[in-house]
Amino acid sequence: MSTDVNVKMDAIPGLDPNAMPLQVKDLHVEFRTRNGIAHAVNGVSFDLQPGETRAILGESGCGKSVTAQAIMGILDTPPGFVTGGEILYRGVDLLKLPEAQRRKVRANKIAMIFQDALSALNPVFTVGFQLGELFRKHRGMSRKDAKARSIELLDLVKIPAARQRVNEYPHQFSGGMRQRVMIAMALALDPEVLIADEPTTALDVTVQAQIMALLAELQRERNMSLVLITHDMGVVADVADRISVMYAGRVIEEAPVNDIYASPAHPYTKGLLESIPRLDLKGQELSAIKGLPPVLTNIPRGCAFNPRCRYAQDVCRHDPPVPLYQVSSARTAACHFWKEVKGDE
Amino acid sequence: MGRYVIRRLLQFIPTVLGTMFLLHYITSLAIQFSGNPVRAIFGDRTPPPALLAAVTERLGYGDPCLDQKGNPCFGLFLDRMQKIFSLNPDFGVNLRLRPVTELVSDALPYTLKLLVIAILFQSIVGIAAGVWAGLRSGSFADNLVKISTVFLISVPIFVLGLVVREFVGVKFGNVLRGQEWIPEVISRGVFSPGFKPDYPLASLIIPGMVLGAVSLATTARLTRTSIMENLRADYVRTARAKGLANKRVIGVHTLRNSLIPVITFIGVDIGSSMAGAVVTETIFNVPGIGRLVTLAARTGESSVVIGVVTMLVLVVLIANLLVDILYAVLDPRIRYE
Amino acid sequence: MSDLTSAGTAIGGAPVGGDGPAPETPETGGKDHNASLWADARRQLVRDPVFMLSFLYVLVVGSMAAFPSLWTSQDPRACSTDRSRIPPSGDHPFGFDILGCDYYSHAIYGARPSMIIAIMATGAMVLIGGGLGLLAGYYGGWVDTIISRVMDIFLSLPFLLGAIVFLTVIKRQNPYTIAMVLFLLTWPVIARIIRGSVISGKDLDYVQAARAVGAGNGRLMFRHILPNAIAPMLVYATIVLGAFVAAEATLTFLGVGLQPPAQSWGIMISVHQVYFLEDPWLLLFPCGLLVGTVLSFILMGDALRDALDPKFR
Amino acid sequence: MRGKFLKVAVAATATTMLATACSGGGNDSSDDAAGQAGGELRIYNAEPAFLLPSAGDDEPSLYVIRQLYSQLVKYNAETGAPENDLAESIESTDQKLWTIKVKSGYTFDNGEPVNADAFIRAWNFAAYSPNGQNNGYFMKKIAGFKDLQSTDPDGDGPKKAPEPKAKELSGLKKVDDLTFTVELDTPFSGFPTTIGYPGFSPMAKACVDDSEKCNETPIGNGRYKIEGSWQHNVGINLVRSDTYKGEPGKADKLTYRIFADVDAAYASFQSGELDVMYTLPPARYKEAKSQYGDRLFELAGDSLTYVGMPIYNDAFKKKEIRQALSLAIDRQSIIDAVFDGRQAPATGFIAPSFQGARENVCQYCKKDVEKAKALLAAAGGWPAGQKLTLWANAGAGHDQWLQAVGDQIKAALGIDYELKVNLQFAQYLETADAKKFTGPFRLGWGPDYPYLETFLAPLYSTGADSNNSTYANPEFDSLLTQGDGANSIDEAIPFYQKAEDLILEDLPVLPMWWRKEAAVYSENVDKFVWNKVSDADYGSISLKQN
Repeated sequence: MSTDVNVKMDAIPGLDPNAMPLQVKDLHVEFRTRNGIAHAVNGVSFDLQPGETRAILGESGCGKSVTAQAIMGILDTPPGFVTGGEILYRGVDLLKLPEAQRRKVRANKIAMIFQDALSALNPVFTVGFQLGELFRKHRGMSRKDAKARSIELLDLVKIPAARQRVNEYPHQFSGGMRQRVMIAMALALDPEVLIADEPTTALDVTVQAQIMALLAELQRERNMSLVLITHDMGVVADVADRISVMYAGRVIEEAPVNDIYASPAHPYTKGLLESIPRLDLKGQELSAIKGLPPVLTNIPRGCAFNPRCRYAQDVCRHDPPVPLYQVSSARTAACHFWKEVKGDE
Repeated sequence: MGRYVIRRLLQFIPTVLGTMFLLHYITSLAIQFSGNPVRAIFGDRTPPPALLAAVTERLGYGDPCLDQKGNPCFGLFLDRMQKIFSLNPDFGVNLRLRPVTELVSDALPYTLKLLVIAILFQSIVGIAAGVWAGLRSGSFADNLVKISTVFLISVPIFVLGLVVREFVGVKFGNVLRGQEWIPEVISRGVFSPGFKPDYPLASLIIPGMVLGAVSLATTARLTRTSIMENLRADYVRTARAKGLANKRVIGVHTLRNSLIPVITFIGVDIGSSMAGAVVTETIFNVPGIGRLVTLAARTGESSVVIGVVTMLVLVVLIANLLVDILYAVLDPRIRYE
Repeated sequence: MSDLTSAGTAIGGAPVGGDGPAPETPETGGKDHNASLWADARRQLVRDPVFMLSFLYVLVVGSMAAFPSLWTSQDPRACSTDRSRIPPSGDHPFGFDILGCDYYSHAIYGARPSMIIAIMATGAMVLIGGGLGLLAGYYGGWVDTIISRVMDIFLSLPFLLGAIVFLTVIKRQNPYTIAMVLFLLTWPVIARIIRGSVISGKDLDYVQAARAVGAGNGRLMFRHILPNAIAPMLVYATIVLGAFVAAEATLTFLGVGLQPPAQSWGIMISVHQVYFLEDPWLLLFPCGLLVGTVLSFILMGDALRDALDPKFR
Repeated sequence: MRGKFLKVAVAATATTMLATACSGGGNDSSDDAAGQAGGELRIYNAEPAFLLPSAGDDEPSLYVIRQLYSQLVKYNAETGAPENDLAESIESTDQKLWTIKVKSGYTFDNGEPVNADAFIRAWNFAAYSPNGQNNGYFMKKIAGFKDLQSTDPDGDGPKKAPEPKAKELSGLKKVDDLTFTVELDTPFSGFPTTIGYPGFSPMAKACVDDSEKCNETPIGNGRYKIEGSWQHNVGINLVRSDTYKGEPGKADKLTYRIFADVDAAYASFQSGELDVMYTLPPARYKEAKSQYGDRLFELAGDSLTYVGMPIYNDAFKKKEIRQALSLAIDRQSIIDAVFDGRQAPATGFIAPSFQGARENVCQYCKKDVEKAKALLAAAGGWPAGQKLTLWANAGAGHDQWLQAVGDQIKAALGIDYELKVNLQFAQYLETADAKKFTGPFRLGWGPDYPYLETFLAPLYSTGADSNNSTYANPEFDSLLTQGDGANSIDEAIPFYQKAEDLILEDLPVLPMWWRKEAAVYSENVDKFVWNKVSDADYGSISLKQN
């Protein structure tokens, strides 16, 4: 295992160092279950510039985690299958790479942080083992060197007494500390793209802020691109550059962060924003979105959001699905009535 | 860790004593209700009462409490405990006046060999089949393993044993024995229809496999479900996200976790395997513990039954204790509870 | 089969290690969840051909046990040594056994003791074992200590050895005593399952909530905690029914089970096993019935487990 | 497992019988042309109870002990006639005081001489009850036996039995180094035929001093000696003894393999791992017959299975009831169905191979439903609604045939039956001793010595130990006494036959069948020898030499 992985990477045909670090085009993922086919992702597209932070926003079950897993190539197959689209890393379609080469992309170029660090870390191995494994398998380091690097990493993510804690097991860490271990693990091999899947959801509010600050700091230092997957609009506002809002496996609105907050162009985005309690609107009734998200085996025709939408008209209830309307040069929305929605504010 | 072991040890003591008393009480009741087992030695011939009394006395069945139905015979129990937990453990003698410790030490090596073979067979084949099926959930391999293991569990072990002895040991073995080029250790040892002193290990292989068969099925099923559950675990996904080779994801991150319940099962199963030896040893004529205890139970030699079963239970309990400790070693979550 | 306790372990999924880790907590709690779980499970089971076939088989065997006269008009005790071991023919599809009794009617009547033993032992095991497990898990402390140690004592007796010891002592070997012995040796397994579920269920939010609004111990146990424990128990009980049917045969083979002239599959097998080279059908018919029953129960248990365990959706 | 020993058909007559004569051979096996020496004979055996001759009384023990020890008398393989072996002569004038001369020059494996002391020592050891030797039972005809038994003063099993009055049998007296006398309590014409039983073997002093060790590593005086020691449950290896002065054994080695299950053993035999099996699993009999043909050896045996009648129970007091029950049973049909023909229906009370046995003397042992019904009616019928309870001990396979008996009685006489077959042997025998059977009960009987008296006195004489049916008939008792005191066996036999006639009419037990011996041997065996009295005689079996 002493091969230098980076050398190999350059050997990937068609690799263009100047291309965008990540570009997703019309991605489709479905799950073949006993109860029918669940269309989890239905044509998601987005791209990511170097150093950029893109937030993917949506309720649970909207397909955002599945998208992340598809990018990483860690979908459970079966039942999950990528049925269409492209995932380009520096111009190379990862979906077409043989597994051995694709594996080298993981953690080296694109790394991922999971939501629940307790279950995402293997309970029967020490933290040091799980960190060091990356250096040993990808960089061919000895156990001793790998351990030294692990300690450095734990220092980097500001875990106190790293030298002792490196020999401990995940369940001996607190929630926040465990998430720091996850971050350390993701950063270990200096990836260009980091995908963070709800990195703070399982944490206390105060700890959440610390973790987000840490992430932001590390991203700045290393000029990484970050895909931040979350359902929490509050988290997004501070760190994201651009936002993709997902609903029922589709991106229904895509825009720079400030534009969205200022004037959402899709009723769903609007509903999400309105459900954030705001101090300045104290006393007013919180307007949450009515109803439940659709079952993925049975997505409504036309616009998937139509049963819950206050703007919905007949045109929304029939196929074909709503196209993406170009709202401005840098933003799109999938709503026939985006103008009304936007102007409504 | 230390505290954990101590706690388990403390729980161990009342269990051992309780189990031994239970056995003592059962065998005492047996004598109280069904009479002096010594009488059976003489068979159809009615012995002179004096001779009967003399033999009864020598065998330790003379205690008057054994004539009172329902009497728990605490005194006798204390006597027995003192003898068992002395420097020279004394578990009593059988009707032929051989000490139970000697009977057991004669028989134990065979049963142990049988058990080792059974456990090796059960773990190697069972885990391999379970992993194979678990990794290919829903495939032909999976269904094959699923169906064959359920079938194996459903067939009574004595039927399995008889069929194997007649068809593998006798019929197939005779074919092999007709071939000059096959080494004797295979044709006369491994494929012998039962235990053979000339090939003390080779001739135990097939009986051991029969003994391990049921547990093998259970092991395979357990491994399969465990692998399937763990493959969905978040940390396996993490391992993949780390760009590790599939071999390592399965071999290190999945297997280690999946095997914890399997190893625990195999450990706990030693007890039932020993009991399963009762059947296997009879069919394959292995002079081990199982055969000993069945014969003793049939003739009502309570001193042997209580002695052997007590020793077996001690073995089982110690095995369980070791398994618990092993469990703690394997799964750090237990250790720091 | 020889090891009921372990069969349950494997099939139940989680290890039954008493002092092992507490089982994973159910994903969500509450009665609504339970209701939909059962409805889902039922729907899934009805569509599962393996389950339905097994269920049908068990129904057939059950009706043999309950109403043997539906299946045969022959008297299994009308025997004549003149007809010893006559092979199967049209009127007598299973032929005659060595005493010249009609083998088919023997097989039909033989279903009853096997089923009675299995049902009684499982029933007692679920009620008493489950009850003790509930008490131990719910109250904890010294109640748990005592019950757990008693469980250890009974579990430390390997199943077959324990059965041999008990049955040689009892001597009256009828379905009731055999059921009792099976129960005595296996109740701790179910008690452990329930105890584990109860311990993990006790701390669930909705249970705490119910406690906070002043629900009594009885109500907490039976309305809030027990429902969560029922699924694993049901799965285990189904499988154990099969294991008990097989256990009857094994005990009979070892000479401590039912005795002739009682009729049971175990007796049919153990009496005729010596003839299996000469007249294999004498062994084949009872073995087939027995294996089919055990197989059906296990497959039903498997299907139930898959249907009831959210992890397997 | 019941002792089975000698079954002499002919016991020599007169007071000076067995004088010298044909010791050391006379039968074919001594003819060198017929069988060469050498090779290893692999033998099936079950685990013996004891290898001590004073204790071993079951088949597996005896089959080993017979090769390790020789006795005063041996039996001719073909005729069963007793021949002097270690005895120079055995003489008596009154059938009560016997003088026995031992041949000189014989030694034990450890070098001790086989002399008068060796016998007196062994017999005393066996008879002394605190030693708990099973074969002490056989010494009971010798004067003074009772004094060696500890008596139970309070009759309910004391904690410690008192010491017996004496340690030595008063009836045994040493005359000189090689001569001793045996005095019996009562005259017994059959005494010389009994002492070929291994229970009467001599024992070395070292053996009696440490009997436990001698049990594991026997110190014998026979054709073979033990190699190593007894490997319990695994095997026993014997090698030919160089020091034995008599006719040596044929095979160089006798290797006994021990099996707990006869089916497992048969599987081994089929795989060519055994040369001799002295018994067969009943269900494999037909198969063995077709497969091994003339290598299957069969001989009518002398083990009786009978159904005892609890005469102490009112329902069985009338002999017509007992006769009716006996007439309802078709013995041959049960034998064919359950035993594959491996038994011979009983037509009398004395084993057919015994001297003095008569064929077809039992008029109630053939199925005759009409006669049975008539007799039952004459006795006043069977109480309506009462079930006939048939008893057998558990776990020995007796339930099968007993069920068939019940079926036949039910079919013939309309008496419904139930089986009581759940008692373990010990408890079953206690029930027998306590006379608590409520219906016909299964028991068996094998001869204690090859003399027809053994089928009569212990079972049916008033108050005899094994008289489980409590039959009491003074006429029967007096006929037996007359037989015992007769001057010769020939003179004794008519008395015994008259006694048999009485029980043939009264039927205190229903004789069922005699076991047929069936043995198989492998192709390695050159000449198979089966002793008519002592059964498998492994030392005389020769192997093919290549």
